[in-house]
Amino acid sequence: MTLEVESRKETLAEDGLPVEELVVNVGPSHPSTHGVCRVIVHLDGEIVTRAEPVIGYLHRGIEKMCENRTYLQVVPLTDRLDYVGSMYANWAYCRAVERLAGIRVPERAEYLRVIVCEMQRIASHMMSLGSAAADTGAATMFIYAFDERETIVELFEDLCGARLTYNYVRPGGVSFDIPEGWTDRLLEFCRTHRVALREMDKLWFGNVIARGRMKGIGVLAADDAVAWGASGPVARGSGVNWDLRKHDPYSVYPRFDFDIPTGSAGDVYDRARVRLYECYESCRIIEQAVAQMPGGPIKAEGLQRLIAPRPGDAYDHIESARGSLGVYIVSEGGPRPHRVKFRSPAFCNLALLPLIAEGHMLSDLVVCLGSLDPVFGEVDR
Amino acid sequence: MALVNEPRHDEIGAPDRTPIAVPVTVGVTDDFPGGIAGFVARWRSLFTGLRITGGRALGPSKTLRYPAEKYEVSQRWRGALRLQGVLGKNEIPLLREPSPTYNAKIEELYRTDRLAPCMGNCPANVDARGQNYFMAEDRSVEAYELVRDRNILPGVLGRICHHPCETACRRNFYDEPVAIRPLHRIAYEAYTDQAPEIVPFERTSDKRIAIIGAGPSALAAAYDLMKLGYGVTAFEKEEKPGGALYSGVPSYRLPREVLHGEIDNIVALGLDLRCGVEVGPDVPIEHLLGEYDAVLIAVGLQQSRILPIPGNDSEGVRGALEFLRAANWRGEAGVKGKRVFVIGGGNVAVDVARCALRVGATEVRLACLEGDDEMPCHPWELEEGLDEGMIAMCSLGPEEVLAEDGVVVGMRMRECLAVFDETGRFSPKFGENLTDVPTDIVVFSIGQAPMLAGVVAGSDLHLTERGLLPVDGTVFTTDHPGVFACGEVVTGPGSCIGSISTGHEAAISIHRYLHDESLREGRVARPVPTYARYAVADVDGVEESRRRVEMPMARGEDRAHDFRQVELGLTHLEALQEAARCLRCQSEVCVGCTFCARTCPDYAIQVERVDDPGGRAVTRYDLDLTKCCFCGLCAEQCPTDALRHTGQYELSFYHRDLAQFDIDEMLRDGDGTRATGRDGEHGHKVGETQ
Amino acid sequence: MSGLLGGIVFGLVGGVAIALSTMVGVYGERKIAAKIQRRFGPQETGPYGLLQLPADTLKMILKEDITPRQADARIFKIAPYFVFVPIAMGLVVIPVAAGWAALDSSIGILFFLAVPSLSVLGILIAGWSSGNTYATIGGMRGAAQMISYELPRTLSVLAVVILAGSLRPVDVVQAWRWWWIPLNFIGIVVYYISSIAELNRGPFDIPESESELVAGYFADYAGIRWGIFMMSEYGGMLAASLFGAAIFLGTLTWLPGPFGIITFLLGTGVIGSSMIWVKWTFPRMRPDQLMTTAWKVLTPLALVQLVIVGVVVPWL
Amino acid sequence: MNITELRDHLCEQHPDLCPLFSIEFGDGVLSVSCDKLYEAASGLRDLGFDRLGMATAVDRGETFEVVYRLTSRSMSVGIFLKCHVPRDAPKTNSLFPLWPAALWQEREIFDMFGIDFEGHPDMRRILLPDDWVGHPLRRDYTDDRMIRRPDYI
Repeated sequence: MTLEVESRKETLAEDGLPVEELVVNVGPSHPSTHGVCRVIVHLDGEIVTRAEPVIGYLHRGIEKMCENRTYLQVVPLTDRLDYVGSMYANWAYCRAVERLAGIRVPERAEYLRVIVCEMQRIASHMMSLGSAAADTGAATMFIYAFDERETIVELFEDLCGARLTYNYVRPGGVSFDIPEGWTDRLLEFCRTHRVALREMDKLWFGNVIARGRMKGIGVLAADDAVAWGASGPVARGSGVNWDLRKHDPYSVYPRFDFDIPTGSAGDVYDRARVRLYECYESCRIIEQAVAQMPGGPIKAEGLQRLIAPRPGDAYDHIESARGSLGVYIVSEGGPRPHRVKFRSPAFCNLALLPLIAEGHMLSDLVVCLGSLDPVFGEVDR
Repeated sequence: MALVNEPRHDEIGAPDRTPIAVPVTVGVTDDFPGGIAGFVARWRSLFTGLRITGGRALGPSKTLRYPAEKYEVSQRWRGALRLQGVLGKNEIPLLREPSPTYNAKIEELYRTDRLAPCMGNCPANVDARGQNYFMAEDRSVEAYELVRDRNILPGVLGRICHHPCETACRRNFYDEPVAIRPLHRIAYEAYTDQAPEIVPFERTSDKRIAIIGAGPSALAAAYDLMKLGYGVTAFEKEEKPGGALYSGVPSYRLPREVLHGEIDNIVALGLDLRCGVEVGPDVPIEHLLGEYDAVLIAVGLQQSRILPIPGNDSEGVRGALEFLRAANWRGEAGVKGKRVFVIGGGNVAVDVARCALRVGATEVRLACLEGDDEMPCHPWELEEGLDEGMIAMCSLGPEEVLAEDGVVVGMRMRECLAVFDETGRFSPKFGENLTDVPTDIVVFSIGQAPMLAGVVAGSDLHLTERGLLPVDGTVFTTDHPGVFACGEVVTGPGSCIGSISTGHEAAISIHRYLHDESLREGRVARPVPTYARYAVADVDGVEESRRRVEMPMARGEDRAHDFRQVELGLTHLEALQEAARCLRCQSEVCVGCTFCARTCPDYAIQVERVDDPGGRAVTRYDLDLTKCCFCGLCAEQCPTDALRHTGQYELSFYHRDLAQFDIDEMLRDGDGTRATGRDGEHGHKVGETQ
Repeated sequence: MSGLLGGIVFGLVGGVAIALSTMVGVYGERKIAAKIQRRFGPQETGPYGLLQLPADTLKMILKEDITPRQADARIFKIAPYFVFVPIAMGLVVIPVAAGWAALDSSIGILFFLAVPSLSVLGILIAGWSSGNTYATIGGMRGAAQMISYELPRTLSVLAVVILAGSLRPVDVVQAWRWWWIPLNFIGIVVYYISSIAELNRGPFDIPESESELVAGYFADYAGIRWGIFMMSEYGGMLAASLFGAAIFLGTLTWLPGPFGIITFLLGTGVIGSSMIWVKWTFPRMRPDQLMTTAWKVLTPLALVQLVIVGVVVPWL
Repeated sequence: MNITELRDHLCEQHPDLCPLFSIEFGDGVLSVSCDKLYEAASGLRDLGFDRLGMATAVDRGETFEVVYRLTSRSMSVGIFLKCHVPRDAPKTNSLFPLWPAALWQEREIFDMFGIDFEGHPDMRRILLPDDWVGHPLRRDYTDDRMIRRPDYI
């Protein structure tokens, strides 16, 4: 692909008349950009000749803000990174802080973290599948997916009092233990969710029109996926077998039996269906985690409220719904981090948009964008 | 221990983060079949979709019907912040201006059963929070009396206690614990300065109790019993009272005048103290049993244990207690110019080592089985000892005392690999390496044993094979009715404050025994308090006024050669400031510590308080709800549990000012809030402010 | 003179009917969509939310009529009527009782197929005059789509015309026999699909495709002008349903005499509801897939239907 | 593969890089000088580090520390590649030719720190508007709109 910046170009058609390339500005305020993304689309008829994402509309300078805050005050900020999957940013950040400060997390807290993050994965994938469906006009599929998400969000609300920005995972543990009867509701959800997933599979992935919209669109080769740093369902849809839960196992994940769905074609269809199948696996993990969960404290004992780790830097990453979410913290001593860097999977995945959207039609552009599942809180930080 | 020093902690279940061999994968690609079947499948997929949506249309709705089936907010819903309205609505102005009755209100709250962490972690439940409150108000005498109620010897414990209260102090979470122990000492000093007249306890009962021993536990029991109106007589073997405090604790830590001053105070309260009377030889215990209504054995441990290793009968092998007695009482232990080798890693061993330095030893080594990070002595003691020139040799077990012609010339030590087995039981594993250390004196400080044979001679009290007295650990009875025991004779070597707590318990038992009440009702065996050792707080950048007052210490090389006090003590003003640092945990009253404001990620909370140590009062507490992100960090940080989230809340206001909550609003009780306007009165109020 | 008067009266009645049918259509669509999505739909305004639509209409009328600065104002303002009027005109030839139509024309079927198609002009100028890239693309797509789907639609109707031997809708209704349904099955399917496509409704709503072109050719319209586009859509839906129920299903003759109107209205309702059901079930097609469907699937199918009918008719 | 195995492997394959390798906080770190950065990076890529996970920079006062985190799928191990660029002449080689993933991440570093990457095909601002003045993640960056929060702690 070409990378030099071009403005509108005027060419001469065969009959000698000047022809102006049609440039469409998709976004920043547009129903299908999943946030505030602007894509400058150069069209030849309906064919996209070049799509250039312009990001930064939601840039809040979170990394700069972190420099002025204590370690604990950063936790609510991480909620606002990936607002569809707040738990992941919470957890990744807390893992990095724990590594830096040498905090040992109680086992029950680790299980709770795994449970909430797998729930979050389902919730996030439901959001992704639903909105990707809505991109193609299937509003009902969107609502069905959001129904599933709603159940999880309600469970989260009972767990920690918030529906979107949970602030649940804290350095050293989690903020609340599970309330009474919560696990029963969770297991009941896992049961009904599988039924709903099968229904969605038929309604959406089995549908001839949906397949027509997704098959062969936005094909990403496995080599490209690796080289461009794609991760999560985007990479796995291309057949790249890479899941940090298996390949760089963290927390208590080695204790669970689960599979990694991978696609082969690397098109939008495979990426989306990987997400669907991951929901099944998340249900499996949740059920195992609930069965295995030990008692005990949910927060490390004797934890300093004012965390002031020794100088040094720590990187930790977890597999979020969008891919490997890394947090890099540099401490120079003192109660405030010197630098916090969030390696957001959505940012790296979005860089692939020009690659996969080129040559497709304008209608496919939004489908390609939706299949990358960007959350702009995380892209722009 | 919750914190580990290694920067990279081991993951639970995945210590080395090695990948799992071959991940199983599930293929997701799917396609229609070709040909006619594909044509049929394509059309069928359309009807499948219509069937699913149609089926759902016929099913029940998932949405709730409003308002009949209104969604109920969860218990943990993060709503508006409220300060606990413990003081009540009418008392709101008290929070704003320093008021003489404000602290009295809080004092009242202290009397309830809300134990602060410092009280809970103290074996004797000394009211450190109350002490801090009185000290901050400069009411030292009251502070002293409050502490003495449970602590018996505040001046003594203020110097030698291992302060589990400070370990538990909530302030540890934020910066550094309040200096509770030094404040005991200040309270005592202020008390002696003011020297109020001591009114003896009124004798209300004609029952008499004999206590054998005059150590901390005996004094604690005596104090409680005198307070209950009994006549108490204490029999002390030595010439001076104090027990282990007198014979064992070196005077650089505990000046003798403080000890005796404290005991004199207790004597002045009505204790009949008879020194130089040894029960057994002088007064048979049978005589006491006949004379008194109850007898309490609190003789403590008098005998050092010596390891059964070759050469332990050589000249120059000493026991720790004998050594300490000699050093403490005579100021001379026969080690001048000699090399001393102390075996043991406990506090007594460190005391021995430090005393040895003071009585003129040229080189003092201390050897223990444990590694340097798991020595049983308190880390600060070890540190002070090291400052003074002591040499610590860790992970070494005694193998043999090397002697020539029956005189010690050295010590052979064997490398110790591990002290505890996997289950945490004491079972040392030794390696092959041997170390020979030349020395002149070997002091065994590996534990002590009681000497009870003489005490119980002639009574029907039985001793076990190891010479111990069988005692119930909950109610402190022996197998002879009317005879009780407390202190280290029951618990084994332990802390001073732990002994005192057993004295209090034994006093309760004796009281109930004399009134023929059930001894056990409502009592449980007191667990030995365990506590996490907090990491040293990194206080870089913490402003000076928030930091703990540093205890001035004599310089290591200065103090190492005489018995003057090491800790020099705080000034009066420092003590007041330090007491004001107390967070008054669990009082559920905002004390203006500003931790909520410090931790708020949105800086939505503004707290101002009177910066006067005595009249602590919150003058301003503003919450800007337009900034609040409902993260809940503030409520979690609140040390007094004064801040909480409530369910009654809505972010809809008729006026922008209403989103600024001030103290009045923050303290408002009940269901109706200004924000919701849920009840008529407050709804009306919204209208009024327009 | 009476003709003019009749025209005016009919115009008023027809206009009200279209407005009412729009309301019923929108209400029905919202309720059905809500049921499919397990919601309630409108329920707060009036009993069962019935007053929601009058309220919405009122709101739409009262809203400011905005003309974008870069738009070609005159054409922009007039474009909605170019869409609405042809569709309304199409209604006049539909028989509403056995043997009676408002305009009993001998070329009624041709009229019904030809005149509403003129709304493509309105869509084109609406898209073009908005001066907005999205609207332009939407207008172009709409034009291409509507013209393409004319063909299979016309061909599918032609089969019925051959069977009935007349272009007069009233005659077709009277000639209708029950076995036309199995015989004409492919034609019915083709008519149904191409009608939906002709109306730019999902899954063929690519000219307005909300998630790509925001709202396509009427992206820049507001207030009542936007409402007229909505009315055209629902009016078109009404017309297509009525026409299908009358010509293809012959519902007017299912019950004797004037009672036929009951089955007729029921049939219309079923067809309209099924259109809503389809829209809320399927995703949108891509423009090229849409064209493929029109030219490579529906047109051949319609031709097959013609051949079948052509073979059968001589044997009758 | 754990860190020590990685070190052995690295020392075997690239003896010149071996002395630059260290282990900090349990992670392998390869600190190189910036003119050797590209060389070291291509060496690591040949060694099997096929993913560029993260690229960022840290303001270290006199210098900016450019940090790349590379991951190897085959070895399941990560490594940091660090180099210091001087603050007054922030310039280094782009790793875009090795890993296209650096395209946006290096743009972000340029945006936030003003470090110029030679060989990068599209060195523009990415998150901030093109007319933004200054590079915000530098510690000395100030702005009229920046609010200094109350210095509580």
